[in-house]
Amino acid sequence: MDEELTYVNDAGLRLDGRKVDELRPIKITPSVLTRAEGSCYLEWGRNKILVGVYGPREALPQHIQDPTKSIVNFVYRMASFSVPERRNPRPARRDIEISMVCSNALERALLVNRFPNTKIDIFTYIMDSNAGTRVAALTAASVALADAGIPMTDLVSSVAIGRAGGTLITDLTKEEEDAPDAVDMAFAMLPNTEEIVLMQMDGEITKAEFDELVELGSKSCKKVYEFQKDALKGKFKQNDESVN
Amino acid sequence: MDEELTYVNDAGLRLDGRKVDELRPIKITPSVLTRAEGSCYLEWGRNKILVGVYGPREALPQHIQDPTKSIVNFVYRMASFSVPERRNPRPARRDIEISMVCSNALERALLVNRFPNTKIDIFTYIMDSNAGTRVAALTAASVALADAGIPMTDLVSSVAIGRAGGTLITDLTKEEEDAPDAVDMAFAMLPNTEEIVLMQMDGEITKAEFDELVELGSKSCKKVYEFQKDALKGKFKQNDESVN
Amino acid sequence: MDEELTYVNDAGLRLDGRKVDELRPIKITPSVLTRAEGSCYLEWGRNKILVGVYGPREALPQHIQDPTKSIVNFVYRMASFSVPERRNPRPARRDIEISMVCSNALERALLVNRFPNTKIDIFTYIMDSNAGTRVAALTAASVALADAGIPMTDLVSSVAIGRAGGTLITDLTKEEEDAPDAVDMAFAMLPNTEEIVLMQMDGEITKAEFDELVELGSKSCKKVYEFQKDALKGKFKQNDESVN
Amino acid sequence: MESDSALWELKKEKVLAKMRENKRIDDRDFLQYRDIKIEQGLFQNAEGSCKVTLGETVVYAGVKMVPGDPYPDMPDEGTISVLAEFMPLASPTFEPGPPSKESNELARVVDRGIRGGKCLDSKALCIRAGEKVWVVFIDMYIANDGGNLFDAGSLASVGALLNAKIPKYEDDKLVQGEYSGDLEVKTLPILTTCAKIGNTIIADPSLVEEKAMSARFSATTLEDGRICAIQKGGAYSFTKDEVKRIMDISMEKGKELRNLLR
Amino acid sequence: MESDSALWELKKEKVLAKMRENKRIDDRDFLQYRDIKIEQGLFQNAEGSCKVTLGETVVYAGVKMVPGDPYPDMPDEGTISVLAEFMPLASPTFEPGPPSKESNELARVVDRGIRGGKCLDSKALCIRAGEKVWVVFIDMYIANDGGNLFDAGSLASVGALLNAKIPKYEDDKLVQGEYSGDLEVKTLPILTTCAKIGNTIIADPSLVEEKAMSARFSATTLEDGRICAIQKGGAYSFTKDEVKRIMDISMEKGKELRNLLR
Amino acid sequence: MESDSALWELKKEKVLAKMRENKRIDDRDFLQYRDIKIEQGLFQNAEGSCKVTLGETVVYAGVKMVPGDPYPDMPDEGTISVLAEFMPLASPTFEPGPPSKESNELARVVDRGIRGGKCLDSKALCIRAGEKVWVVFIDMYIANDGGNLFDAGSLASVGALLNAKIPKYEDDKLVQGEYSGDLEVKTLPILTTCAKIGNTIIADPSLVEEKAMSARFSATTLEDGRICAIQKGGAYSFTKDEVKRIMDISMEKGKELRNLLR
Repeated sequence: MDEELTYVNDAGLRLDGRKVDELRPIKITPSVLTRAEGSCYLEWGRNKILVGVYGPREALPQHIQDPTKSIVNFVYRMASFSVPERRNPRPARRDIEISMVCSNALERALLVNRFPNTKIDIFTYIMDSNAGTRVAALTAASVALADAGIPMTDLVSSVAIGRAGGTLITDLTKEEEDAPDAVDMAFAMLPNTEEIVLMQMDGEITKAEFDELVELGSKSCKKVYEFQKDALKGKFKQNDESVN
Repeated sequence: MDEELTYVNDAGLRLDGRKVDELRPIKITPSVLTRAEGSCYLEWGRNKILVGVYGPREALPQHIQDPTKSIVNFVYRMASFSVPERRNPRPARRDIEISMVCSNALERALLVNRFPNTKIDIFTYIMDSNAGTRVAALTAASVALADAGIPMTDLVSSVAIGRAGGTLITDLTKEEEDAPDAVDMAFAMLPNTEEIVLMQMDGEITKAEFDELVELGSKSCKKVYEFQKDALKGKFKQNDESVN
Repeated sequence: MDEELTYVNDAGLRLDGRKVDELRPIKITPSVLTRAEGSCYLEWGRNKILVGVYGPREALPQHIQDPTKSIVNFVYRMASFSVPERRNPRPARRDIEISMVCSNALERALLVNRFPNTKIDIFTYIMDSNAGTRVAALTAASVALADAGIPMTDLVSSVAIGRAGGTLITDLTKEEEDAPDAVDMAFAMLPNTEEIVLMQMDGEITKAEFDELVELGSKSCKKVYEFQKDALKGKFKQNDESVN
Repeated sequence: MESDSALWELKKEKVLAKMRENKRIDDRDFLQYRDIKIEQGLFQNAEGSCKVTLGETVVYAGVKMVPGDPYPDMPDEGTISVLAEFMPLASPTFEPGPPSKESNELARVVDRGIRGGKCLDSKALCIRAGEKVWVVFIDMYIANDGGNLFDAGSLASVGALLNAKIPKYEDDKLVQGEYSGDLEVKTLPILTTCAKIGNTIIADPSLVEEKAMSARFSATTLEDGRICAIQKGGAYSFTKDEVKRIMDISMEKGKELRNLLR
Repeated sequence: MESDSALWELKKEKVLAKMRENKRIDDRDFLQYRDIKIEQGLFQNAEGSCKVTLGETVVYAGVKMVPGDPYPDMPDEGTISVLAEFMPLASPTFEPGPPSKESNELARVVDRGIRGGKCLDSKALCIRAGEKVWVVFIDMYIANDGGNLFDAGSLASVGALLNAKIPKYEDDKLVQGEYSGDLEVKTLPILTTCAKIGNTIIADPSLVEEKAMSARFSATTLEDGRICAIQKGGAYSFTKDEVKRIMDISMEKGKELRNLLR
Repeated sequence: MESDSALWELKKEKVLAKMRENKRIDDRDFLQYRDIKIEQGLFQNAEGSCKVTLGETVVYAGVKMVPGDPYPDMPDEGTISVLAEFMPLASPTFEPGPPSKESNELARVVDRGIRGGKCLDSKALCIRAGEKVWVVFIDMYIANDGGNLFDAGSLASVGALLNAKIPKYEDDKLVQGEYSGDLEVKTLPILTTCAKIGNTIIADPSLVEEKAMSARFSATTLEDGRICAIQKGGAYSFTKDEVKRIMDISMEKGKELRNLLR
């Protein structure tokens, strides 16, 4: 398409002025809904995501219950108007896959063995999108889970990393994802133990690039983690204030 | 289409050189899968069919259970690439009907009353097709049931019979099924008692032809039965050898 | 379309010769089916409707049961050939809405609290249609419920009222529904207490017209009620005769 | 159904007991059909319609004709579609929802009889070769299940075709409510069903006889004595002699029923 | 839900008890709406968007405009489609999956108000007569169920239309991200809902009031005082006087809410 | 499954016990694959077909090529579709019905490898720019689940592509049974999967090892040593060092498996 675009200029800046390892602006607001047990509204670049959490609650119908643990049910959906071409509201195959890998990513952080026969529902809706929706949804999800007071060993922080115009970069925009040599890797980590809980990749890279991306992902997740902590501190601070 | 084709020549031979009552080559291999309790791979002319059997096992959900007998659940499916035009993998109305009549055909041979509240699952997949798939699947199914050691009073042997170019013939090919005057009858029998357990027909025939077809079907089923027995003998022979 | 049509002429007569508050011919025959517990065939103008009723019977699956009352399950369906353009037999969104509001309309008349954990099924099929099918189906439904001997405080009588060519009229035909200024209001009442149990409207009206329509609806429902009573009397009379 | 099953078991026993005395539960002859009533032209929006009452069984069939695309390999031939809706009012055991396998079987057997018997001339259903052909939709609605839905449904379907008109189609548009003529029906395929109860073959099984039967055999026959569709059903078997005899019955009964349509 | 039902039963009792003292559970006046907040233009990929907060209730609506085929009988008119998704995060009782009948009703009532009130000029949505027209998709996403989803959803839908732009369409193609102008909104249909609790009529029922109500009545009204859609819901009844009175309330409340949109 | 779960629990324990002795349950080396058998060209109706036997695992893949419409934004490029059917005969726990999420994942991971690795030249699949392109359907049928369906399914898919011919397309029609040439395969993307059991990384997990593993990591690699798709699965985590090491394993094992295809 735009093969002549310069994705990173001589000053090391990207099309939107960011440095190669710089995140887009992130704004996280927990506790935005009253019915859900935990919730979060996250703006990440032009992505806007709403998350609501319920559980642990009885897993129904009964035959899906696991007597050894709580089922983590992360659901990823896109609003029909969240993409340039209207999207059929029924879940696409992509949505089902994302829901599955993100459920897996969260399970590591949740103390699922404490709650046999239950499930923890995490409903995430992409209301507006511009690249990196799954990592944004996953990032918002752990905030909503914390908001719900569901016990976790750590948050899950997530970010997309990849390549555009030959350079490895963090947090790609849609424009960068459309680069002719684009590589897009969804990455999630428990920030305190550096355990990788999500990794998916499209595009072609060398082993050296892979190794570098893993480090970039890890570094970027820690930045995301700061936003999550701040959001939750803000919340708990507010709570403290409201107690006084 | 090909109204000028001579379906049976002066020497009494058909387009593929067979005699009117001759079967296409049949090759039956039981025990081809390790997970299924019984299985069979059958090649019949250009038809290739894979069958796996489970049961009697608990029929679920519970409300489908029959306290008087085991439910025979024959499932007929076609692989998407088993026909000239790609087939949608979802079951077609034709598949549902074939599954129903073949379930009925097998029930007569199975001692269903011995296993109340259970079901016997027979999954048959057409991997490649050239006319007569349902009778081939039914023929393979009883071998797989025997392979699973599920008690039966008899095997079920099955064959297609019909008419092309004015002559009654056995085991039609696709080319013969496309004859302008084609008649296609699916026929299945318990070979030892000559009990007819499946009969379906398309096309127009006279009563005299019908009577003749019934005899041709019966005779041909007995030939099919020999292939089934040989396949199972081969299997049990092998087993004997492996015991020594 | 036909903007020049005179919907009500100088003599106060409509396109089909009816007066503004006159109903089309109505013919109600209860007890037309033997398997259903109650049934009714209704012809109303060119609408032809078949209704069958079952219940109160156990509501299944169990989780839908309401321990405080019987679930009223009115189902509205249109035969594929009941409209000018063939209709897909699957229920449309319109059918689902009509089923819901008509279930509500009947619940008021049924002594639902007497039959906890059960449901009352009322299946209505439009076999031929010409405007006003939902009110015809609802009218037929209470006759079928009475035929089934299900206890009710009152029948539900129903009628469409509206506007065509500037005049408020009762029981619109398809032609009148297509008037450029058409208003169509579905209306149902318990005729003895004048309680309104169904009201839906499309089109634009003034408050004065609304008030007038409510009165017209109420008046017309009472006429419909007479047809219902006569039909049921005919039935019970017949029963008396057959006793002798 | 659960709560009724004991009742049906009793009724079934009665059928079998009577059968042992060589009698049917309703005292019909073994090969006698129940009373049949055929009503055509009931519905204005259907191109053709027919209601068949066969004993307690009631089936409606309606025909709609819709301009559609031809199949690439048959550019000048119209197509037909046959469906059956088991209305949940027809039996306490019928459930709303997608077609059951029983409904699928009924529709497909009726379809094969009409198609195999060349009831309609598919080339006459061509509007413009390679572009537009008539799709003939035949939809059965089962209103009361009193047994032998096959024969009642098939009869209603052919009855609706006999009653059908072809809509006017002008300037690539359907003219609603106007017709260009009658749909031509070339043959009258008649489906007749026999049931095997014990070792006895009976025609036109009623619902309770269906509960007692071990297998059924259906055949569609034509005016000229030919057979154009066959379907064996049920979990039990027939002997060769039985199926040959049933085929004779089918032709005889086919004639009887065909006369009711004319 | 099961485990909550006793709790809701208690809450419902409180509503009724307060009502007997002529008071609402949240001390609102009988005809008073909860606080309303309207935010428009939230999402860049939507042609128009709006979030409505009505007390605890939160609804998002988004508009997408897609070039599509006209209906054969209306070759020069655009079409609209209205859907509602009850996001399972909005209530512990909402379940993922195909639209519920409640969601279907909400969408259809909002649809009728917009259509019946001629909110959009369907002829202005024609791109090329007989070939291409705009399909206006209005999709509601219920984010928090605090009761009276009808009024919140309708308001959000009209709010999103008011905020919508028409995409640029050139050489038979949509130019992503560019717009040819604003979508013209001709009228502002406002849906207002009253509930009947005991014999009292209240406006804007909250969730707990919906549990306590016996019936509801919704009407969509226009600037000029006309009524363009009506829907009675719930299992109980209204008297003739009640519906006439509610219609007066609807017009008054319609004005109030309409002012918030401008 | 229920009744089996105790049995699986036992087997799983055995895997773990052996692992503590630094051994695999079947005595393979940690990075050793089970025996692999590749059979191509099995089915006449498929444009290409391949059966892969990997230990007990058996997967069939078939290719069908269908003329279809191009995407508006890629008018001169063919498209591919990858699906996986978990045949219910392959495992007592597979159920008939719509694709499970496991089947969806398998298909999507194989799809990304083939697409990301530019295995096919999408422009070579153009029949007539903007009008007709080839749609390449790759359908996997899982016949026996012995573990590691990813690697077996991916290998079978590429094997079927290598074996595929392009149907003859003349005068806007497919000529059934005739071919215009072989489908050109540009690269051989090979998917390899490692599992983590305890802290040990093993290649090609068998079914029982899958029950015992805490997480898996799959990568698709190409001839030139590049990685073209990655998927981490399972509920547990990997360290940074582990994923880097697994990537080395993937390349090595990729070479091994690729040699079997040639």
